Amino acid sequence: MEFFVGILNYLVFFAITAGIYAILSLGLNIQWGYTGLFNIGIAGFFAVGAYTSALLCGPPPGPMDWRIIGGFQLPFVVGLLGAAAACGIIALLIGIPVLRLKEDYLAIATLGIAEVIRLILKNESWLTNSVWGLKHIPSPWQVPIQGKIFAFLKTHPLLPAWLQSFISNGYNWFFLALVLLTLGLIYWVSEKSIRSPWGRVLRAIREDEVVAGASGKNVFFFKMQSLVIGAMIMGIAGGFYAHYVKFIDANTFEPLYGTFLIWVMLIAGGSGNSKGAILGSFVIWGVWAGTDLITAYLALSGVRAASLRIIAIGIMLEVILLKRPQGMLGEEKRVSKMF
Amino acid sequence: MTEGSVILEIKKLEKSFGGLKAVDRCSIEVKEGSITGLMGPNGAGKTTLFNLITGFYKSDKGEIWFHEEEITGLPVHKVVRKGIGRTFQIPRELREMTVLENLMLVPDNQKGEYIWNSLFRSRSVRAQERYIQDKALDVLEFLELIDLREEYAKNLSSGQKKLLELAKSLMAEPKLILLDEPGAGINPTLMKKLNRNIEQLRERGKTFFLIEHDMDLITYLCDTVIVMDRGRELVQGTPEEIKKDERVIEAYLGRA
Amino acid sequence: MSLLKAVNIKVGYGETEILHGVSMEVNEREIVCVIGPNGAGKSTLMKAILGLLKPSQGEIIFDGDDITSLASEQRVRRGICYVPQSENIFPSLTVEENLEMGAFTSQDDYRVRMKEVYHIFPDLKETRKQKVRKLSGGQRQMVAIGRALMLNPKIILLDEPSAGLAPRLVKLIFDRIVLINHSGTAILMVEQNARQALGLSHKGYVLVMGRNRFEDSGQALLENEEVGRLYLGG
Amino acid sequence: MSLLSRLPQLVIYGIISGSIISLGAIGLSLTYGILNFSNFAHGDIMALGAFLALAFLLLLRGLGMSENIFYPLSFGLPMVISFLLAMAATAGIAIFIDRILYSRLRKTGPVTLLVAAVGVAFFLRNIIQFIWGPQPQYYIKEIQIAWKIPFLGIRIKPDEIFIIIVAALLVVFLHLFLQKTRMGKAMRASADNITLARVCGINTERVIMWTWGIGTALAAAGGILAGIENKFITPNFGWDMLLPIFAAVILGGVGSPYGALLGGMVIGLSGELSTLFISTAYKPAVAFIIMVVMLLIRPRGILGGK
Repeated sequence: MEFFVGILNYLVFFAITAGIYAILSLGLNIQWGYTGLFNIGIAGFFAVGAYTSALLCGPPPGPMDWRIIGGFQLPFVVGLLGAAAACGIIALLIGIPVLRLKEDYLAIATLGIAEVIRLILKNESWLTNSVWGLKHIPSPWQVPIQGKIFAFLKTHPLLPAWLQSFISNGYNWFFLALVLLTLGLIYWVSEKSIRSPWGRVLRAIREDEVVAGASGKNVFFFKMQSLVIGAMIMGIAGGFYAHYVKFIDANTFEPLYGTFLIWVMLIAGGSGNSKGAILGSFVIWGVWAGTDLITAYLALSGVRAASLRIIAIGIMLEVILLKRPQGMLGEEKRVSKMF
Repeated sequence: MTEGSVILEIKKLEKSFGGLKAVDRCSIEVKEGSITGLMGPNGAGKTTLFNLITGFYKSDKGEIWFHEEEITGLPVHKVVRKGIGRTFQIPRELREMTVLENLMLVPDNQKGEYIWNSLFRSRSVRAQERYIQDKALDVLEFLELIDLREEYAKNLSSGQKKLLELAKSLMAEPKLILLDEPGAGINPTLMKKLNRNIEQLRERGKTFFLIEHDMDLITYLCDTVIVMDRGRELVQGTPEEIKKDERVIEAYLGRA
Repeated sequence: MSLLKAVNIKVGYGETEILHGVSMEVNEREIVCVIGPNGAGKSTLMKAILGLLKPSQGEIIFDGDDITSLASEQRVRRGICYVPQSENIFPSLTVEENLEMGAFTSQDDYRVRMKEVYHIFPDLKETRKQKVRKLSGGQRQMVAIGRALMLNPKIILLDEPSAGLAPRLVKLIFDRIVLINHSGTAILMVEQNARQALGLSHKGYVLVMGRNRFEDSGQALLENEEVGRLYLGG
Repeated sequence: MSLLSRLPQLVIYGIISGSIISLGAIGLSLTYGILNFSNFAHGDIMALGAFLALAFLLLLRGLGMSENIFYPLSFGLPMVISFLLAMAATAGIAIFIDRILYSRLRKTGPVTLLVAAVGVAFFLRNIIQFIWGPQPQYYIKEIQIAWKIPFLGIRIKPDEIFIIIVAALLVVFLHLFLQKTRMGKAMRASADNITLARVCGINTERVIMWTWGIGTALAAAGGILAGIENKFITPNFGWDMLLPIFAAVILGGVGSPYGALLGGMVIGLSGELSTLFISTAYKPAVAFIIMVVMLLIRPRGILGGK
């Protein structure tokens, strides 16, 4: 029974991470799947979301900290909104110079902004605490939930050990619920919007900007909306991540975890399809976690093991592009469906 | 229909491409409610003129007036909103979208194009969508594309794509429709239907300005024909007059 | 003697058939001109002869051999060269380099041939070190034709060589075409500028809606009243 | 030290890093010109070159090749041979990747190629990391003493002079290749108009192979020179180069190799000169800001291009 609980606890941990990735994938799906915007700076938005929320909700700087700003101890929801807003503003600023140009330019501009963000995280210690990172980021309602309710239940003598162990992990269940609720909400937004005339314009732009323009649509404006909304969603994912892991620093948001995996998830699941984006996230995160077992079996060092896993995932991406470019689910044939 | 009032006026328009004057001090008027044909030999500047009117190209000099309002230099989407629709000579379909979606994209001022409305005011958006879909289905029915409504546009044959292009121009409900060789690649039966449709739309107050080479089609449809040569208007008149005009034959055959 | 022969060619793009069975013939050392209203399929005929489009029916005979199934490069090597109507030069290369590209598949020393081309187009010799991007429309057209001449072809296909040129330059280009012909190359050209083109052609074809309509000597076609009317679909 | 007195020294550093960036940017520009495709793996190709050189160097040392250095340079014959072998091997690998991957995706459309290139970038970086691990690797560990040049007040190491000369030589070779050889001219012709190139009987698939080969060999050279300059190489080096080389290409005008050279120099110089005013840590950001400004005012770049 305890073994079973252990697995269950692992699954919760797995689902939380995969759920956060699924939110990121949905953000990318709006940009790439719906509109054809090539964003390879996802890590930057992910990081900005995490830091913004952490600074808004986290504790004030301690005596050992370099930073002199932040720690407003605001509610979690405010943190998420702030994360979304910060990412939206950055997306807007990148969009202005490059959204009128060919898609490659957006790609390189997003890459550039991600790099600049990484430099700021590393160097601006007054804001980001530099390499020491931000610590003690509070998980939402952890104190009341874990501290009172579970503390009472888990030591209750009538409960068997496995149940106590199960309950001691109870807060994660609550966090998972929060993640899934948000994921569901964002799923609802992206599904509803892609089936609406708004989404139709985005897809038209993806297919042929000239035609969309000739139909009287303001292509630049729609691309901007897509870029900004996608970025805001990525920011929200960043917020969740920060509040889940409680500690973030500049190295948390490497291009690999922040950008590459998400691309693979979306392509594998089926870009242009929200269900595909979510499915892809869970499957690829599963593959990622699964390869961990293999590299552990091979007894490789941490970095080597990670490299081997990325090599495998990279080959997988190329094979998908060659053999099944539409991904597992692919786009639905007729997307516009309001009724 | 106000006989004689000018809907589109082009004044001394100029456009060069690397030293080559594609449109050269071109002045043209299109009367409201007319079906005006635009002819001319290859390289006369017809398609360039269309691209200038619709904002795809920016003119070097000159003015374009639509409904007594200057539209020179407006971006494409604003020109469309003023009420000028166009078709492309070579069809440009939205490949990975269905035929129906291709059409439903076109109407302007859709409430659901604002994301806020499509998320939170779905009732009114839905009503409008239903209206637009009915309209699109009508157009498809008319052009005999109805069976293909759920097909990807990329899977259509080239003749069907040409029809789709026409269907899209019908969806836009513009006041002035520019058709770039509507007749090319369409079978005669459909062509007749198309003619009838254009006539009907004209009776409802639409104006047509079309590039066409098929003289039969022009004779049948157009009340006025403008012949362009070397970037400007050469002759204007009824189809009968044009056919007899020596200058036109000269332009087509080249000077001796 | 017959050099190039197209027999009952049917060809089109995708499902749209443009030529519904066109036949034509060019003899050695002849200038043949194909005219007709827009959309008659003149350029399509050129592309079919060069092999850029595959005919669904009919055959193309060159120098006694059936070349219908050969690839374009093989046709080029046998001596059919083609000057497209637009985008027929390499703008960022110099005149000389453009000509060299024309001789890319040739094993011989291209400089010998280049001299002959400069002999036909002396203006090109003066601008040989200039980038073609900087040349005028007429000069560009000369570069394009010169490039095609570099392989010393038996026949050269010209798609509207006078399109977009000022009248003075049109005359110049046509003069040069005659000169090329005098040096022994057969010419098949599609022209909008029918009067001038027919005036120098040995033979002309009038194509209408993808079918042969008239075939006669250039002069006879010029004098044919009906040809003019045909252009206007009358 | 006053700002002004540091200037000559920074210009030297700028030229060195400009040389390295240019070699990467030229290759990127060449492949873009013909394939119309931004190769996001190009930075990692540079790193691949640098590590292949290391592999060859270790191999030659292992075979017992003597390390007699070319005084005053800090390295000897094994390094030079490794340099050339690594350029060739990088080109070979790039052509191989094109055959098995890119060439099959070309008809699918340009955006799929972009995604594929991002995949290749991560793939290459992690192959390197898997073999060598994340720690810095060294070609030569000895520290070289810089020469002081009187009057100008600058210091320059003999290796750095070597870097500038080699980069300049490679650029001259490339120039001669593009201008004088048949294949070079065919490459330029294909970049202009690939359909017309086919009509001329040019085998454009061969041209594409040559373009990959030359572009990536130059990238490899850039990577190795960077390794000589920095004294060490890391698997992440390619990623760090990506932004400067793209900025250089955009600055010079996409598709123009000469523009890329110019752009590379500008990016290199401005990166170094920026340290007069802002923290060294933000050097990479300078390239990005120059690029964004360029996109705002003149998206076609200094030398036009496509």
